[in-house]
Amino acid sequence: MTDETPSPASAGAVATARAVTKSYPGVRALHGADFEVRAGEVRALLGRNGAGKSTLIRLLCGVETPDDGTVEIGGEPLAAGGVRRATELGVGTVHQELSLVPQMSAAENLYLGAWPGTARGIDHAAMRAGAREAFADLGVTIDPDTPIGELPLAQQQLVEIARALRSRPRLLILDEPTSALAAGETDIVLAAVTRVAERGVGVVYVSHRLDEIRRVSDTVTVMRDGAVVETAPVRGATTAHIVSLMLGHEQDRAVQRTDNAVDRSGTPLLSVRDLSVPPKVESVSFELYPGEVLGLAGLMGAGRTEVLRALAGFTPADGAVAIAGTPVARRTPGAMKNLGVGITPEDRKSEGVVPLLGVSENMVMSWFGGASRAGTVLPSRVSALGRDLVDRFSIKTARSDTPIVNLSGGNQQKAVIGRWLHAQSRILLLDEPTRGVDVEAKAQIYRIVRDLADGGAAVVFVSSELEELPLVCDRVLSLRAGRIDGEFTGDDITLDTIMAAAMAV
Amino acid sequence: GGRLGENGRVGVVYMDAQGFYAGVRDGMRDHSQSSGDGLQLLELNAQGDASEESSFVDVASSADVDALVLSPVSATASIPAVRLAHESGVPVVCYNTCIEDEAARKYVTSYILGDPHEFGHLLGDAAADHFESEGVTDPKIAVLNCEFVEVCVNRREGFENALFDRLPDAEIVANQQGSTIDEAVRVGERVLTAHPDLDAFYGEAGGATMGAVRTVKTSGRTGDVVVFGSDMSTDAARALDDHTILKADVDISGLAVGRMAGETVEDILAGEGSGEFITDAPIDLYTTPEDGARWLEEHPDGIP
Amino acid sequence: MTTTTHAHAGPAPARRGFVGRYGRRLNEIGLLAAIVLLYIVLGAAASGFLSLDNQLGVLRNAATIGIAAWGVTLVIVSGDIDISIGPAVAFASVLVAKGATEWNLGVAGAVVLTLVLGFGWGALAGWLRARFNVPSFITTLGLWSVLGGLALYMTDALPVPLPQSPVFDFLGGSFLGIPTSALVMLVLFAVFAYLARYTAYGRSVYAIGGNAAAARLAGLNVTRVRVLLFATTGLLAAITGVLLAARLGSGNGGAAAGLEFDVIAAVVIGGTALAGGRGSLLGTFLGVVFISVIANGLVLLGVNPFFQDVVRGFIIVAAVLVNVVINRRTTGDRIA
Amino acid sequence: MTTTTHAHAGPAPARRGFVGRYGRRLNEIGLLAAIVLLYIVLGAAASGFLSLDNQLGVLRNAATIGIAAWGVTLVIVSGDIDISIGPAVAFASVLVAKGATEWNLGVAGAVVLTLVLGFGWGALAGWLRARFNVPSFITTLGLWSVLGGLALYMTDALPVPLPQSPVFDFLGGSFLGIPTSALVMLVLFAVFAYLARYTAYGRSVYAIGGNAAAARLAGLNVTRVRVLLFATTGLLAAITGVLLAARLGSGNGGAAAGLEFDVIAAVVIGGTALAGGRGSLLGTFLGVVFISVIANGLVLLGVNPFFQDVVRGFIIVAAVLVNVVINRRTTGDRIA
Ligand SMILES: Nc1ncnc2c1ncn2[C@@H]1O[C@H](COP(=O)(O)OP(=O)(O)OP(=O)(O)O)[C@@H](O)[C@H]1O
Ligand SMILES: Nc1ncnc2c1ncn2[C@@H]1O[C@H](COP(=O)(O)OP(=O)(O)OP(=O)(O)O)[C@@H](O)[C@H]1O
Ligand SMILES: [Mg+2]
Ligand SMILES: [Mg+2]
Repeated sequence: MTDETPSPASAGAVATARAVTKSYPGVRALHGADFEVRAGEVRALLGRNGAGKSTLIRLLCGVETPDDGTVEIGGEPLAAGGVRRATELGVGTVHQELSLVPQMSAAENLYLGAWPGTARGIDHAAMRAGAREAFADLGVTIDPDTPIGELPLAQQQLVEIARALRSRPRLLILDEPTSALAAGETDIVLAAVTRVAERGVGVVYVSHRLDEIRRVSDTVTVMRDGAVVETAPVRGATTAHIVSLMLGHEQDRAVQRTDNAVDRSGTPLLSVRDLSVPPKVESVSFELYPGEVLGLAGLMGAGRTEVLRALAGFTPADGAVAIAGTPVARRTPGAMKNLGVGITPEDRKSEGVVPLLGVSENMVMSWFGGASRAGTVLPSRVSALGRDLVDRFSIKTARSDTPIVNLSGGNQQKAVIGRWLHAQSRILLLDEPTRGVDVEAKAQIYRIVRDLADGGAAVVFVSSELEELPLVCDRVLSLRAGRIDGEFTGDDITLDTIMAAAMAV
Repeated sequence: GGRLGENGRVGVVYMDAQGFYAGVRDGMRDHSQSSGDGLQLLELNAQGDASEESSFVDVASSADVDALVLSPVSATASIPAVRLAHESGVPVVCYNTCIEDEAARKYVTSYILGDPHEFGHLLGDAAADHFESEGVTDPKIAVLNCEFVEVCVNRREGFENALFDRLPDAEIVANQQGSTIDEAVRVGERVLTAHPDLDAFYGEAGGATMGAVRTVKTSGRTGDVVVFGSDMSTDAARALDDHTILKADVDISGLAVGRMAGETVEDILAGEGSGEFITDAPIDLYTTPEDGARWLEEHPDGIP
Repeated sequence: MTTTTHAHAGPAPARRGFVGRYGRRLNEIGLLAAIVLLYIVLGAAASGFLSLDNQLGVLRNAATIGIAAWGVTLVIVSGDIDISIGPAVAFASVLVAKGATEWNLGVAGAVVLTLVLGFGWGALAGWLRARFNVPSFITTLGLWSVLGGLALYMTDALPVPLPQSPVFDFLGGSFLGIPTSALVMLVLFAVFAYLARYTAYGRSVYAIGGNAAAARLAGLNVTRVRVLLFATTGLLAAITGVLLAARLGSGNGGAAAGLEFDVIAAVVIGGTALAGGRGSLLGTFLGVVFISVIANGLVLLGVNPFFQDVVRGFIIVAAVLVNVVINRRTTGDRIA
Repeated sequence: MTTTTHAHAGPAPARRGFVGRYGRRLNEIGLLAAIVLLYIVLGAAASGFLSLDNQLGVLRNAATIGIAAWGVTLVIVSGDIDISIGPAVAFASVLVAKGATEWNLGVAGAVVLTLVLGFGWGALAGWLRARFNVPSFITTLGLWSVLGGLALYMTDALPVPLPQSPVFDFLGGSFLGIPTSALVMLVLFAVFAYLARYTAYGRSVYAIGGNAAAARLAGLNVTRVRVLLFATTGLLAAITGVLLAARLGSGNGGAAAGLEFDVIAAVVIGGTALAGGRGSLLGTFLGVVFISVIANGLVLLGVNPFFQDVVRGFIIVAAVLVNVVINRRTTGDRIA
């Protein structure tokens, strides 16, 4: 099975990038970066948002060619050969953005661009059989005929990983493969990575989750501002050291769990009774008080997103919802917004930002009224309000009217949350607000969430990264298969308890 | 029973979207009602497209129409369609336009012709009358044409023949496409700008005529520029009645042609092959306000 | 932290140098330059081009394209399209003429009826788009076919004369020497330019065109905006139809054929992206002028009318090509 | 680990029950049912509808729409659109006629020239789309204007007679009683159905329409596929033009007006999504039959020709509405 790949004994460099430079209009994404991966090694690639990790990866797998410098795969120069040449040379890649064709079947996505053919045309049966085998190999059960778009995100990601492995690469590149995954699927991925590396494949592994990196990788390369800062063995490096390498300075203060007493004696700001969205959510009930941050834990597909969307009025649902004691009968998005409910989506790119609009406009769009006088939206007020929010959330942007696409993921996320501050929402439903953002931005988002709660808002915080729940939440509900099956408060909120509840069979 | 078309049917092709064809249809209906034959009309408006026409003739022939009454889109491009109908045993009656003479003699049973050359000629004469009475010997005339169909070219040739015969110094200073009223207005305005000394417009079709009248009126050139037009409509009749701009209008009555077509079909179905291949459709020239008023009286619903 | 901020914010200001400041206007500046050039060339080459009469004529023809183009700009900015304009204008001209004559509604009644119906059929198309996700190309193609067919069916392709009325004389005539339709176009331009830039509705349109899902999650009523967008183009088409009828003195079922292509061409030449989210009314205004001037010039130069279509085709593609290239230079590549 | 996986894979198979298995075919099944119903109703209501002659006529008219529709299906699946079909067909018919007569190329030479040029202008439009990201609506609108103008300009709108030739007689006639154009349509259908499903090219088209960025990352040559797609529709339009010329005995610059709308309507009625990524040739085939049968039925029922447009408009919108609703039911909400 592994006979085409070099054995660890002959381990040389499977991939080398020498002094590579890459610029985009107005941005130097990489300058003079050197990088090397050996066979059988799992190399973690770390760096804050925009450090140039994905750019380096795009050079290694042939999607882009460097402006300067060289890339070699297994000793062969990649030159301008593109993705095809890189694949021939044995590179398998999972890109940061899902790159699947939603309407096509899982099997066909697996063979995208390399369809097995006979003289009489593509052999669909062989494709199906091959897919079944590849999925089994990875340890997942996925029906090869299901259109990818109908699969849960986690399974889509696993199909991508299976695809990268299908051609038996000698270099496997994974760019944030677990950012959309919860603990269970993450384990599958990490196990697969370890297995592949044992076969002698070199692995490049990008992630913002330091704990994962410790579990899977041998050495870590830290990038900053388009350059490689340091490569070090993982075992020897402390987290604080790695973080300071990434940031270029010490982190201001480690995030710590803050205990604050929530006053649960008054009327709850939000009260939910038997909320049901068949078949995804069944009888979810909870109460939320001003100043409280409620975590929703659960595996992929547990129904957390669905709960939030139902609360914000985007999915019709059964059950009773009361806001500040007043029952809400007709829950439409408009009505819920007017009652002070704001929601941020789990997929920032497709549902969060309007890419071409400026940062301020992306924030005031939740409530144009706030920036208007006599029905006229005043551009001056829009930018004043925008600048105010930019300052309060320390959003890094040159100007408040810069198109929001030009911001890093974490800063985009802050702007999306800021939108609801502008709309003066009291109840914030945050779906995976830290997905794909770097450590520093994560810490800032935690702080923003806490500040909002301290200001009297109530927050529902959904995260698949269970370890962050103890850091921000006053209370955590664990959701499994659409039902609440556990509640933790105060010191009970630990990674272990939540994990156990979420994964219990 | 009651399936549509069981009592026989006639296929009718209108060449494009002009009011004339509404007259033809009403004429045929009139005839059908008065003779009580209960024929179903299968209709097509070819919008000047020979391929549409050909598909329709296919359909009509295979649906066994008793006769096909058509104003072919083209003298040449329509030949195969007409031949097909003929070969399927469907008698073909041309009106308004027809296919090339040789082919027509072979495949067409009867042709109700309002000769386009004659049509233009009559108007050219009327124009010459007008200018002679005004004492203008070298009028400058702009044509708003519909020359993407062949008859319109013939109309202009007729017009020019008559005009140049009598006023050799007359000049056609512009000849631009403007067959629909809005197009004609747009083009007409520019022509007026480019030729400030223009004496008259010649509109080759109904839209062109009314567009020219409208142009002259809105640009304040009434009394200065006159219009000679083709095809009658309520609007044209009123303009003629007013007589400040529109001085003459030549027309073939759609109603009359429709009735003639109905009679021809009846004759053919009765097996009375009418002796003559060509039946002349009456061409009417309207030149006085009284003519206009009379037309309005005779056509209260505006169908020409 | 300041250092980091600096390092990151660094590239952005660089990007906003000359190109940054004028980048988003570059297309409009280019178009303006092209129009000036056209005036110089045509002024020299075509006698009568610069005459006041001819210029007023250009303006009047611009109105036929322009009025509908303001609405279509917003529709295209929102990521949709409306290809029903031509038949809608023709149908409206028929409606107003029939209303004022056969249906005895009086002049005012007929005009109101036409505008209300125009709003209504637009709203219907918008509702099918917004509520059921029927692509707007299809809903407006349906409208195109239905309205065009009805306009000819109801009139037998005969013009329906308007009654004598000072209202129609005014609408079809001039005011202070300027064609009324051109004035209507200019007033509506001001209204729409304001709407697009200074109202919640206008900003919502841009947000929806940029990312409809995000706009919905941000609490915008996407359905209502979409219905309104198409209702507006219906209304504008109806206004154009009334003005056209007044100018022609009759309602014509076959009028304004192909107008939808001129309108869309003007909008995209003006820099509005068919993909949505980007565009300006000023750009469309320049696009309308550009198209009208070229059409006028080609006629004055005596170019064969069929060949005018050839020229127009090349110009549309060339103008959009230039736009696309300019936009790629000046905005981040992150959006394909 | 297996348990987790298992728990997750759970919902998927459940969803793939009856609806899952036939869901993607539901639209085609519905269309087939609609066609059967049409046959029953028209057979009973319109005498002569079921006659062999009439059915062959339906088939011949279907060919005019169908041949181009196969190519346009793939274009739309790839997420683009081609609105140039009508003028392209007319221009091709002029080319072949001029080639065989005025330009003395002989019959074979003229046909080859026409097909090569058709491929060429399609490729040009595709290249502008693929290389410069000019929206295909614009490139093909340009083509629409240029080819339509040229076809009329070169002929002065007069038909160009074809020379007598057994080749044209064959192309315009029948073979074994079946119209040659219908045979060509059926053969090309088989070719395209195979292409779409069993070749890397066909699958690339679906991949590009579903997610062009992913297709590019997977190493597909997106540019080449796009150029080929439009080149193919150019070629198919040229074939349709040659067949049309053979049938009419002449090349006509004004022929096939509005054909592009019929073609697009057939494709979307057949269930191909304008947003790309989804569609089938079988669906388009049924869509072509549906449209052709309705057109035939409306004529046989003696419906006023203008009113036929009204009916057609309603039917297009209704058919697409049904598709959209069915698709929303059967596929995950995750795809918009
Ligand atoms: N296609 C592009 N066009 C313009 N700029 C780009 C493009 N891709 C990346 N950049 C810029 O290059 C820089 C490096 O981006 P890159 O995606 O490599 O970062 P990253 O380290 O992967 O960040 P993240 O952790 O957010 O994924 C950023 O400033 C980014 O804005
Ligand atoms: N828009 C959607 N369309 C179809 N299926 C969906 C959609 N959203 C979620 N699902 C599926 O419904 C189930 C419940 O998902 P939901 O998103 O509510 O769970 P979650 O706990 O938030 O998980 P996730 O982390 O994936 O968001 C999952 O199987 C998920 O894949
Ligand atoms: Mg990245
Ligand atoms: Mg979720």
